[in-house]
Amino acid sequence: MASHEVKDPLNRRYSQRTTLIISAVTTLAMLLIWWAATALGWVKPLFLPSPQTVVQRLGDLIDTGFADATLWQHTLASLFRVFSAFLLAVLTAVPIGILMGIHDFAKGLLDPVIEFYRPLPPLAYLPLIIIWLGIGEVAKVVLIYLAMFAPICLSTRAGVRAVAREKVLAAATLGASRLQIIRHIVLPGALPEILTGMRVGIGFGWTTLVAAEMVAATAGLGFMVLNAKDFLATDVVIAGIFVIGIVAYGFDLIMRGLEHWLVPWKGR
Amino acid sequence: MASHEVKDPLNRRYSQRTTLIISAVTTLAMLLIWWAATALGWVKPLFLPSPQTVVQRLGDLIDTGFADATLWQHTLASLFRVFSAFLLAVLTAVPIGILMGIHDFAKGLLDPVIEFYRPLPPLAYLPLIIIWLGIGEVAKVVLIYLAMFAPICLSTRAGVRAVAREKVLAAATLGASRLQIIRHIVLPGALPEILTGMRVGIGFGWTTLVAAEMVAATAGLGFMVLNAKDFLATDVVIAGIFVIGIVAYGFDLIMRGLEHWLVPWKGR
Amino acid sequence: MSRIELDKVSVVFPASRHTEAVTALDKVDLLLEAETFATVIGRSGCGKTTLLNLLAGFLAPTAGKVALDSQPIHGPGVERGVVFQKNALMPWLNVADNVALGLTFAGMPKQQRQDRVGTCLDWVGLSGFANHRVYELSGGMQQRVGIARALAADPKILLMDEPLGALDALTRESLQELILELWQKAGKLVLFITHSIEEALFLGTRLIVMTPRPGKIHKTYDLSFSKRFLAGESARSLKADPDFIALREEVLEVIHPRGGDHGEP
Amino acid sequence: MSRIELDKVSVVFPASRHTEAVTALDKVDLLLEAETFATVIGRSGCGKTTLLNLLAGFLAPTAGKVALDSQPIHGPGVERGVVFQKNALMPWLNVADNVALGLTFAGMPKQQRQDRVGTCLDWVGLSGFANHRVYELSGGMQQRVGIARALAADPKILLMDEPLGALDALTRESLQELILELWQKAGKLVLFITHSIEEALFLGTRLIVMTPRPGKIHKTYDLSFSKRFLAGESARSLKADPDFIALREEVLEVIHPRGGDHGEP
Amino acid sequence: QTNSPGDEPAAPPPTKKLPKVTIGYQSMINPWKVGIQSGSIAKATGHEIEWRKFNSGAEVITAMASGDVHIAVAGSSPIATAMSREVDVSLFWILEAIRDNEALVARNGSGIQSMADLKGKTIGVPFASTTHYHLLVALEQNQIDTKDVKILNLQPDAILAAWTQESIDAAFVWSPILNRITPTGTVLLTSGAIADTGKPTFDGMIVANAFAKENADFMKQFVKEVARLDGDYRDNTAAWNADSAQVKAIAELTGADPAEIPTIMGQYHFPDPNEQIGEFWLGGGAAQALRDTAAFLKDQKKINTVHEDYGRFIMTDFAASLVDQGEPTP
Ligand SMILES: Nc1ncnc2c1ncn2[C@@H]1O[C@H](COP(=O)(O)OP(=O)(O)OP(=O)(O)O)[C@@H](O)[C@H]1O
Ligand SMILES: Nc1ncnc2c1ncn2[C@@H]1O[C@H](COP(=O)(O)OP(=O)(O)OP(=O)(O)O)[C@@H](O)[C@H]1O
Ligand SMILES: NCCS(=O)(=O)O
Ligand SMILES: [Mg+2]
Ligand SMILES: [Mg+2]
Repeated sequence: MASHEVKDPLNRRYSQRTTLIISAVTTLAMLLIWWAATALGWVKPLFLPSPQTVVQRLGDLIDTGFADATLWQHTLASLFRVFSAFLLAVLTAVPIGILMGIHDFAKGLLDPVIEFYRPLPPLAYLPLIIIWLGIGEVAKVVLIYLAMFAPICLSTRAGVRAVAREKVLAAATLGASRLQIIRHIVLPGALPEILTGMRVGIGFGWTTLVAAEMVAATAGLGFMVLNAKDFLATDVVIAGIFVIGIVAYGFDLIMRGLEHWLVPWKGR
Repeated sequence: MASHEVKDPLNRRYSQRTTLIISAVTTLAMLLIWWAATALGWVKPLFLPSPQTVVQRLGDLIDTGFADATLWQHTLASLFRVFSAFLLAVLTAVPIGILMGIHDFAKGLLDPVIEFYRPLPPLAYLPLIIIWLGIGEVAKVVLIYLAMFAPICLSTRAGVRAVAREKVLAAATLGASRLQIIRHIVLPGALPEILTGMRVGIGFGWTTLVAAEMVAATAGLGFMVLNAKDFLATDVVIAGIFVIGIVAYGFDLIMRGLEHWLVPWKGR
Repeated sequence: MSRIELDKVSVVFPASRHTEAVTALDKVDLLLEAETFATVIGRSGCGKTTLLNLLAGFLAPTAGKVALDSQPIHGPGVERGVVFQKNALMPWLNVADNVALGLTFAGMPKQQRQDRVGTCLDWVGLSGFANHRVYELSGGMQQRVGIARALAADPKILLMDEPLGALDALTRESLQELILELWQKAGKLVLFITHSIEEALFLGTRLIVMTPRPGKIHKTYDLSFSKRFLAGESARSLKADPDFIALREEVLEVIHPRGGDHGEP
Repeated sequence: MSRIELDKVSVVFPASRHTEAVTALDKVDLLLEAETFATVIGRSGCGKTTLLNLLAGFLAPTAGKVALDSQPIHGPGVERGVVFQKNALMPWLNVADNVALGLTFAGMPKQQRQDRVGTCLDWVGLSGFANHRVYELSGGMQQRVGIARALAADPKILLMDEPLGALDALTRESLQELILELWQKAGKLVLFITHSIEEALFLGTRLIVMTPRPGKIHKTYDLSFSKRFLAGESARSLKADPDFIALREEVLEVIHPRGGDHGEP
Repeated sequence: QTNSPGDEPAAPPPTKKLPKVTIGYQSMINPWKVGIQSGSIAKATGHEIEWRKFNSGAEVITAMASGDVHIAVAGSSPIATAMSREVDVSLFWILEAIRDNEALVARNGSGIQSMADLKGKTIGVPFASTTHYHLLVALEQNQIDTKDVKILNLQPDAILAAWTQESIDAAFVWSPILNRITPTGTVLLTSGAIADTGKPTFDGMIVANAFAKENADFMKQFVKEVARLDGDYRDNTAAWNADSAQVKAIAELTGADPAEIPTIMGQYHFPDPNEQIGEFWLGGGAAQALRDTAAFLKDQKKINTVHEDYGRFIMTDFAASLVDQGEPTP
């Protein structure tokens, strides 16, 4: 049936199914190598515990937990921090981004601040945040919030600027007021980039999670991993990394789904 | 002269000069507020040292240093780590990205690995890297390298995939061999995205610097800030943040210049 | 009402790093009254869109005055509807909502809005496509949505930039007829840019022939073919009329003088 | 040599989530010999580009056989030059390097390459633009670079997809003449897709009229206008020839039947 | 050095140049710091030494596990953790018995008067360290559930910062940070008191087994110099006053105030070679203490396994070599 398919002198497309199969095989192969390496004693469990141990530890984490909290509690604590920060970031960064996109005045005002702090490693300003805000939840949420704010804000700004001038002019000739233009043209027009910003933002936030939980946390996936590390519990570290990876992947899926659903016209 | 300028019902464009002036004024205003806040004693120096103190500390850092190394040595140590990692990342991620773009087989093979580790916080896998690679330079460079690899590789892959099919077909009708297509069409065609990936990558790497220097470093800007924090030397922390920010800004400028120079056709 | 006046209007795009300054319009005088159907023709780059942008209020003149009913034009206005050369539809709205946009802005109640949108989609032959996404339509269909959107808002003045360019011959003819009818019924002032000499002659009561470098109005003609068509003559016979053919040759000669310069398209 | 044969060729694009399956070509038979100048005309979407893609080897048929000199076509080949509908120039190369691309791939020495590129740029009227970046050129100029690139490689078979679409009348005519001359001199096999009936009649020795849904070759005509032109008759007189006008009407009727369906463009 | 293929694989000649030896230390105040700062250890062993400072035992054992550090100082709790996790190290020297120099202090104004008041309070402690272990022991002994207090993982320097900012109510830490916070707090419990309940802790030196085997000579020279410095302090305690070169060297390295160093050092007991190999320490007591610690940590789910015998992780040879040579005993 695929005989109509276009020939490519680079041969660079297999079917999506083939690629998926290759990926699945690769994943299995890696698990197998991991298993073999531990089962045959090539590496000590201290360096790389066996897959079975990690799975078993995952079970323990769910049942009895580690560092005075179950896996579920650690995950919830982290999710709570990231989502509070995300909510705050969306609520502030999107309006500010729109303002910066519309008004060069707002852009001039806020650009220096955002452009300066954006490339800073969160770990570098973490000491300041702790000195200013203490070691409680506020400091943690603020650190994650700051990591999210810049990408969401700058994406929103770029999205607003990218709304085609003709669209705005068209709306004006159709009698739209300034507010109507923002509501009916600028906001939906910038939505694809706002969502991209949110996706990048939540990724950044998640990446910052461990830094946030490095200081004075009593629960959280990052805290769990760091704590496990202190006791050389490599199995818990790896189990934690898996959970962190899976949650990150979940975020990405949700955000992609949201994009697909909210901006089906993206790229058209 | 600007009378020909297009009217915009949103009024969203000032001249670039105006925006720059507003930005300059904002920056000055912030410095002034900072100065006032400290001079009038609104905040304790522990929380926010005065601008003068920070500038003076910067001078000290250059002359006598902090934590057994001058500012220059700290900066060099960090730059060395980031650039070694960058070089390694470019040398590996670009070819792999091209391969993944051309061959769905390579894509299927490597996608699971890269997609899994990409969203992980470097701090989460730092314990593993330390236990595997030790506390020397290698571990530090590898951590930064890993942070850079994914964006460069994925950008390259996307760039290769985005090279218009017609361009490849056109080259084929002009008698290009597979290698000629890669060399003359795919590589230059993907260059804009490769450079974008490199820009993002170097940003990621810099962000990861502090994490890399967290364990057993004896020099480096991240080490300096963390060390200063331990002694509540807020002035050194802030001075360090400024230096980190300025270097990051420098990277961005260089990469933008490179883009401008190497791919003037970008977006055409 | 709806009287547009251009008084020694020039538009100069300043030089940029890569380009020299372009005099897109050079001291253009023009007077357009209600019930005029002005068609504009000229080579690519002669300033047709620039002229339209001035009237739409998207552009301010470098020199001279642009006035609507003796008031200077300061920006876009709801009384001047525009059909864009490159369609400016909103991809997040379906066809019906795109067409309804002006009515939504005006706060028209839903029922009334739907009726009006239905009529306009009928006009442009897209009745069955009300709920389609605009990006699912072909280029020609999108162009028709843009026309319907402008018509739905029922502006006094209609500015159209190559509105029928992407349409096949048949659809094109039926839309030409539609626009003529609407123009006649409502006494609108229409400015219609086209690349087709036949279309310009057939539709216009006033043909404006422009020449480039610098953009100028070379000549205007008063025409009556469209009136004859509306009075019942067939399009075929009109286009075979010796006057029509002679005029076509004349305009062609102005736009593409034989042995003239090989200037870039 | 250079004999192209299509034997009951069908191309079906399978249904996707949003679209139904499209039969772009339905059991098409076609035989083209060297020294044929085939022009292809038909409504948008009738399968013209699909036909060209088959010959170029960009597409494999769903059913039937496509053969070049009795060998099945398996992919693109240097003997079949293509001028793309949407130009496929390399923005990172200047005009001369774009034109030289095929010569570079073949490993032609620099001096020789430059000479050949100079000639080709001359042909398309772009001598002064050798060092320009392609994105600095207008659409029409880019199209001409694409033509020069294909010509420079001097393929036996030349497949052109609306190559003169974006050109103004004058430039268009001179390029029509150029292509005719090259075709005559080198005895090439040319397949030329166009939307202009006049152009199709004027250039072709073989006119292929296609109709859509499913894409089919409706009729082919053997023509001699181009030969008469090359023999010295003027283009104007040829286009005024009653045969020419009668054929034009006939083809027009086939493509856009009066009272026929209102199908989307 | 060239080896023809036919050569017997010979043991490396003693003259072979060692790679740089990496030794990790912590901020505790003890006499051998003088040997780091003055270079006398490098001189005595005849090797270039790279000194690495670690914040606490958790960092030390990770670094040891990675193989990048040959010798390091850690408390009994992180040592027990490392051994239980099969890190290939051995304890070869008891640096100091921990008594009053590690203590749980409540910050003035935190409202904590007694152990029972800790409920609902925030306590800073470096995780996996001896003080973490003792904090858990003390909570258990006082029947306080770990979930009823907020235990924060803070490195000693961070404890001082958090203390200054009043973001923690109590801390369990060692000197010199301990001495910085006691003036504004109340000592609730010292490690000495917990040790007396049968849960002693100590700071010791561990070495990577492979390294120790291949460099026995270096090890002997190394312990000899450490023992010499300890002995010098024991014999001439009065001379190690705030103005002495030794105390200045320690201050330089640890960031402690020279004035307080003599007092702090006075709180420690530094065992001599005979004590080292005796029943109480390397000869048996240390293994028992490590096992007890490991068992407790396993109860607390910090580690998974407890070995039957921790004696196999203890190397007495180097300490013993000093005794054989007739090192003077007090
Ligand atoms: N924003 C701009 N900046 C600089 N030059 C411009 C700008 N817009 C138009 N021009 C130039 O002004 C001239 C007139 O342009 P205009 O768009 O009015 O031409 P046109 O007659 O509409 O052409 P077409 O038939 O191709 O649409 C052209 O030479 C064009 O290059
Ligand atoms: N890759 C594709 N996937 C699905 N359908 C396609 C694809 N390419 C072409 N088609 C469909 O096949 C039919 C023929 O397309 P083709 O491009 O050959 O038309 P054409 O005659 O060249 O039209 P035009 O004159 O507009 O270039 C059209 O209905 C088109 O929608
Ligand atoms: N005695 C404190 C040092 S350690 O237990 O952290 O190694
Ligand atoms: Mg125009
Ligand atoms: Mg086509």
